[in-house]
Amino acid sequence: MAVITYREAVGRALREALQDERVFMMGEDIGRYGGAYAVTRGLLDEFGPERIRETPIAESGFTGAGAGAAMAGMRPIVELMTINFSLLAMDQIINHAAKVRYMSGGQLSCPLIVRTVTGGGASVGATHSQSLEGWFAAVPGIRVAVPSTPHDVLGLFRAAMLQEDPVMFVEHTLLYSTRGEVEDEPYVIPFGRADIKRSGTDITIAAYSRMAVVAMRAAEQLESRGISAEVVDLRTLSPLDSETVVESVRKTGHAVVVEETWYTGGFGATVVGLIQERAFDYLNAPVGRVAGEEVPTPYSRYLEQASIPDEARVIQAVEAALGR
Amino acid sequence: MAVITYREAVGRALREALQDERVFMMGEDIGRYGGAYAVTRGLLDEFGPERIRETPIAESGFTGAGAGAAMAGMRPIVELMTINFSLLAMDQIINHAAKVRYMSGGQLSCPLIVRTVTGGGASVGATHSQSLEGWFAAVPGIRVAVPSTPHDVLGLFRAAMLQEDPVMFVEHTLLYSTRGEVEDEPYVIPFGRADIKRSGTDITIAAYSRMAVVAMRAAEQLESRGISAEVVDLRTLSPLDSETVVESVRKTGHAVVVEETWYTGGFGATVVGLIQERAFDYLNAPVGRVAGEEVPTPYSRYLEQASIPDEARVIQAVEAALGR
Amino acid sequence: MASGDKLDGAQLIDFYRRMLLIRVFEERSAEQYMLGRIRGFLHLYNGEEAIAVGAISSLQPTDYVVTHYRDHGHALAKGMDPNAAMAELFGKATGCSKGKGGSMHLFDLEKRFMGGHAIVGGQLPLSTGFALASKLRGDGDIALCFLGDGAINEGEFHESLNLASLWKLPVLFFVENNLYGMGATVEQMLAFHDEIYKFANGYKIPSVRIDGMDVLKVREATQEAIAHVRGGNGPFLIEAMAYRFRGHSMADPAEYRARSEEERWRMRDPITTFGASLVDGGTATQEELDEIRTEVEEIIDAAVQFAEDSPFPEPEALYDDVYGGM
Amino acid sequence: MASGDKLDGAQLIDFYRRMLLIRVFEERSAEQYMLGRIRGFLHLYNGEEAIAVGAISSLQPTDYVVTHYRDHGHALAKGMDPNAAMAELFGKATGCSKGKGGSMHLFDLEKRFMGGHAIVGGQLPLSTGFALASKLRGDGDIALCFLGDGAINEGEFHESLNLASLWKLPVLFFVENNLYGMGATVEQMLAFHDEIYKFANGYKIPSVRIDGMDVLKVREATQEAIAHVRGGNGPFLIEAMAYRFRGHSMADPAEYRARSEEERWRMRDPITTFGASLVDGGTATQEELDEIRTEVEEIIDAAVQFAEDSPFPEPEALYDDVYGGM
Ligand SMILES: Cc1ncc(C[n+]2csc(CCOP(=O)(O)OP(=O)(O)O)c2C)c(N)n1
Ligand SMILES: Cc1ncc(C[n+]2csc(CCOP(=O)(O)OP(=O)(O)O)c2C)c(N)n1
Ligand SMILES: [Mg+2]
Ligand SMILES: [Mg+2]
Repeated sequence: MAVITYREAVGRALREALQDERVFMMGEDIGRYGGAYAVTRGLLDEFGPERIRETPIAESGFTGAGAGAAMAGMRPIVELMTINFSLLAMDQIINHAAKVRYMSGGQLSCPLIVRTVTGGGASVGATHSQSLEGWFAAVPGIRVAVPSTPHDVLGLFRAAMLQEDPVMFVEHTLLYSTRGEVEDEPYVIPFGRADIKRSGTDITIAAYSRMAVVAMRAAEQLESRGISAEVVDLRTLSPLDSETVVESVRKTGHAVVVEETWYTGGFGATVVGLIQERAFDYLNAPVGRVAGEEVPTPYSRYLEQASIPDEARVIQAVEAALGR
Repeated sequence: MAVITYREAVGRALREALQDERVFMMGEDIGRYGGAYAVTRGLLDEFGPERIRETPIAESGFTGAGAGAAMAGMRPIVELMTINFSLLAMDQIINHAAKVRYMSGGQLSCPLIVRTVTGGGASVGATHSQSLEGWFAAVPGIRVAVPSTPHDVLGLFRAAMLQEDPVMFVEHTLLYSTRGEVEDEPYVIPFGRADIKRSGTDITIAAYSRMAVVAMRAAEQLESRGISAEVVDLRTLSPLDSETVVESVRKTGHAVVVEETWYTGGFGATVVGLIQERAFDYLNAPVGRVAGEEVPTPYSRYLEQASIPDEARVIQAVEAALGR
Repeated sequence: MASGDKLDGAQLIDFYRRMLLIRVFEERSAEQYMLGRIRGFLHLYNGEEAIAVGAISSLQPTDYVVTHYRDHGHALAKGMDPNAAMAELFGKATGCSKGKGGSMHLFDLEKRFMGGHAIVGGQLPLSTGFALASKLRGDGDIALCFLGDGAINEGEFHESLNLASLWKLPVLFFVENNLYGMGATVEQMLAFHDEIYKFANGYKIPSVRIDGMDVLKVREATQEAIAHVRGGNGPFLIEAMAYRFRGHSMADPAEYRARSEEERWRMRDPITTFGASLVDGGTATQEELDEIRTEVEEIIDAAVQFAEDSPFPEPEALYDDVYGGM
Repeated sequence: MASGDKLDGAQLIDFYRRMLLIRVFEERSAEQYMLGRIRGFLHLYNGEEAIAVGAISSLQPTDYVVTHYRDHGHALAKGMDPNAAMAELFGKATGCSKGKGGSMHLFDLEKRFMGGHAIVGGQLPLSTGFALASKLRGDGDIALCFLGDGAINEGEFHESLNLASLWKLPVLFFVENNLYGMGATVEQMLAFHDEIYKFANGYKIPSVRIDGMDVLKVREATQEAIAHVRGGNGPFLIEAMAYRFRGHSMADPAEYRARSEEERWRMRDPITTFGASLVDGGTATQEELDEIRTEVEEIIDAAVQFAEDSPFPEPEALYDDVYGGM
């Protein structure tokens, strides 16, 4: 067991992946710069410029090149510097990478990994603070992983490398410096298995990525108020492990779903829908939803803080759901 | 009162809009070709090439040009031939048009109308059959209209022209030839007012765009089975009139939400979430969801039909919700 | 013979046969479309057959071909079985894509025909990826990427040509300039419509403009381009001037263009002119050509029959091939 | 005097003052960033001040300016109040964008400074829209669009230059070629890195490359370009060679470039060299320049004080300005 940072976990996962000759990386400033979040530091020296490929600032072009290389049998890992810039690569991901297997009747496949960074809280304004992973999770043909701990980063990335389809591997900007234990022996966390990060009996809190961390902190505080919260970390949005969530709610009878993106259209609503559909008779109160405020993320620090869910809002929603 | 087609309603709305000198149109093949769906036929002759501007096939470029012109005081109407191609213009719409008011502290505004076409059912395959309007409705700063009848097209387009923010005006490929009555005197349908297209007492069916038409047909058939369904047509996804939906459910005690896009991540989940949150004590059964099958839309006709919700599936969901 | 390689009579006749196969395939497709057996968008390649045949006949079997939605010609030229192609248009389970792709999304992995992509310009980034894969593996295959004049409008054209040149990728960009997008002319779409091929030079990509109605000229230019590309010198761009004899798709009566313009181009029909030259040059007799038409018609009629007789996909097929490994 | 227009001593001194205002604004910003009062990304324009001042001083007040996230220089040169700019960096309610935009998203509609856009290349389509609005109204205003060498990589560069040329839009594209994106060099990003300006000619857009470290050369070239653009001849592109003296953002120690390279460029500092030329030419004395520095420092110190003293936005402001007319 070693304690490493989330950033180091990504780096380790990439180094492991690069042992496979078919794997190479492409992205903006992943070379000498070391990546905008210092994740790829050192890789250029270790693996050379043929495999750690510095790209032009052309998201559609190089993501599509990754998709093509994947269709031709390689295992490219493309880095989109932040998920905000995926808006420029949407067509290649959604209309090409995701659909080619189906549209070719199963002939082609596109095992492309797109690593990217989601979330707000870094004071970088509305164009740089969005959480768009839910949109990709909606598209059949794509897988989406959203790890919240170094342990999950490593296990999920290994699973991502085993997929035969495009994977959006979505890291969180504020988690890179968080630390956690990882096992030494190589473990894999299969996609589609939510993780009960904390068990409890009074209410289920379902969350993912940084909001799973926020939910854990909220659960600790709730404990001191005498509320036993079970925290379910979804870990992958596609496939979505609704089973684990629904099972938990059947046990607790209450639920709150937490996410960072906007309420309207948020992925959490799908989870709410599944819970009320499959645990209706177990629910003692409406499923609560905690999501980002419905505004473009403001730069100014206190405004920004107010726009992103925090422990206090999770606690409030939990207490509301429990009628306290 | 005249009976006109949905296509004619769009044409009439455009002609009205073009009376304002600040209005001009841009898009692919909107000129001599008359638009891919023959909606803009005749406009070039009537208004000339300065105002009916044939563009290169460059969705990001000309949508952004529209956004810029709107910021500079014009009232551009941009046509994206189908909503599938909006994937190439996402950045300009979401990171520029939608955010400029907020990010400029209210100094700039972007009254840009993007007209586009959604939906499947025309045997044009997975890349051309998506229903992505819900994604835009999730973004603060954008308005989204999704008319289901010629009457609503006209009234909502007039309202769109009164907005001071970007509007996605989303037409449906299979509705263009449908007919309906429109009043002669100029009426406006304000954004954010859902329409009870049919009142009923046993169950609420919430839908929009072509699925509102499907819901109406299902409701007719349900009537003959002794089920009185109330059909609420959302008409705009942003703003979303959850009040009317929730009121209806409080009355009927049952609800089904119908949409054409994929279940996971679908906009309908947000509606389900709102219903269960605000009408929890009135609900006698889980809110049902009817959505597209979770596959890229297949070309082959019977497969495609099976992938898109139809009356039978709505009826089935209604009966399930009512425990029949 | 203008061509850089030595072509014998049999090969020339084979080009004729290939072009005719495409033509007849599409004539029959149009009929079946009118009968409602083919649905959705059907974009015919009529008039441009010399390009697919001249270019693709110059490739190795393991070279990649990728193209747009007007893809029947490229698919057949790369060796796709006409039965599988026609069945795909019919949406049948025996189609190359099991009926799921349709006319705009043909694929044949075994032949390295990588689609059939219906988003204008979308195939360009993919083509650089095929070339990159080949280059990284060092297996010597190149990618041939067809695109319309309209695809040049898209930002992905720029991003892909820059990347290909920067990384010296083995990709041959082949512009089929048929003067129109849908209803818009190249003049309406491109500031540099009169010298598209030269535009490539801005990226330090060499290029040439050729007559796309002459299969031998196409072949000659392609072979020179391939020598450059396969030689490790990076990409090349060919602009072939051509014309689609029919509307953009079956739904389009092409009212935006003059009938006289159409007539002028039809006079240069790549199949009839090439056939006439074969007869004039003594390579084939008219009877031999007629016989080829009969053979080709039999093949295509059989393909129509095959498609007609094939079953639609089973309902459960709806959920197949969304994800792999399941 | 190299400039096409007649400049008197007062004007020359004013250029010096304007460049210095930007420099000092940013020096103070960097300090405040280290103190944690400015957050997020802060991209300094150090070394490139001659471009903003030389180019923007050539405009009419109603001309539009739009740029990227490295926008302090352009905003101040277009006349933004330093108090409003600094308060924005502090995230205060008195900021030009009420604290909502931050350093990367400065706006001043009254001055027709149209932002501050943080998505690389995103400002390019917008700039064609400003120009189109002006052209449709016939009001004679032009749009000046700044972009980095990195923005040329994006497809929107292609789409926007084509549209601007095709429609003869009154837009001046101004490339600030500072040799790097973030850590990537132009050589790593552009196949045509050595002749970016010539690439514009492919779109039939005339262009010129200039020294971006010399405010008078920038002004001269801009005036010629503006004459072309305002004259109804369509767009023009200027490539100015420059260098950012600091890292890409405050977070970047710029380890990817040689200190000797930095030193070489710092020798050509556009402010000190211009100041020296003013003294050498007898236009100003060193004392006068020192006095200007003192004045400028007072203005910026006051701006910092203003920002510091200003309130943060009220919590309710979170929901303001999402939609209009409400
Ligand atoms: C991104 C995108 N925009 C628009 C369309 C609609 N569309 C289909 S074909 C076409 C014209 C393409 O013209 P060109 O590239 O010249 O090819 P051609 O049809 O002439 O062979 C258009 C606009 C599309 N399929 N994809
Ligand atoms: C679409 C997009 N991709 C990537 C980034 C991250 N990024 C910010 S600045 C930058 C480099 C831009 O370089 P250049 O255009 O030369 O401008 P400079 O910073 O040198 O002034 C990158 C890659 C971004 N903001 N937007
Ligand atoms: Mg064409
Ligand atoms: Mg630069």
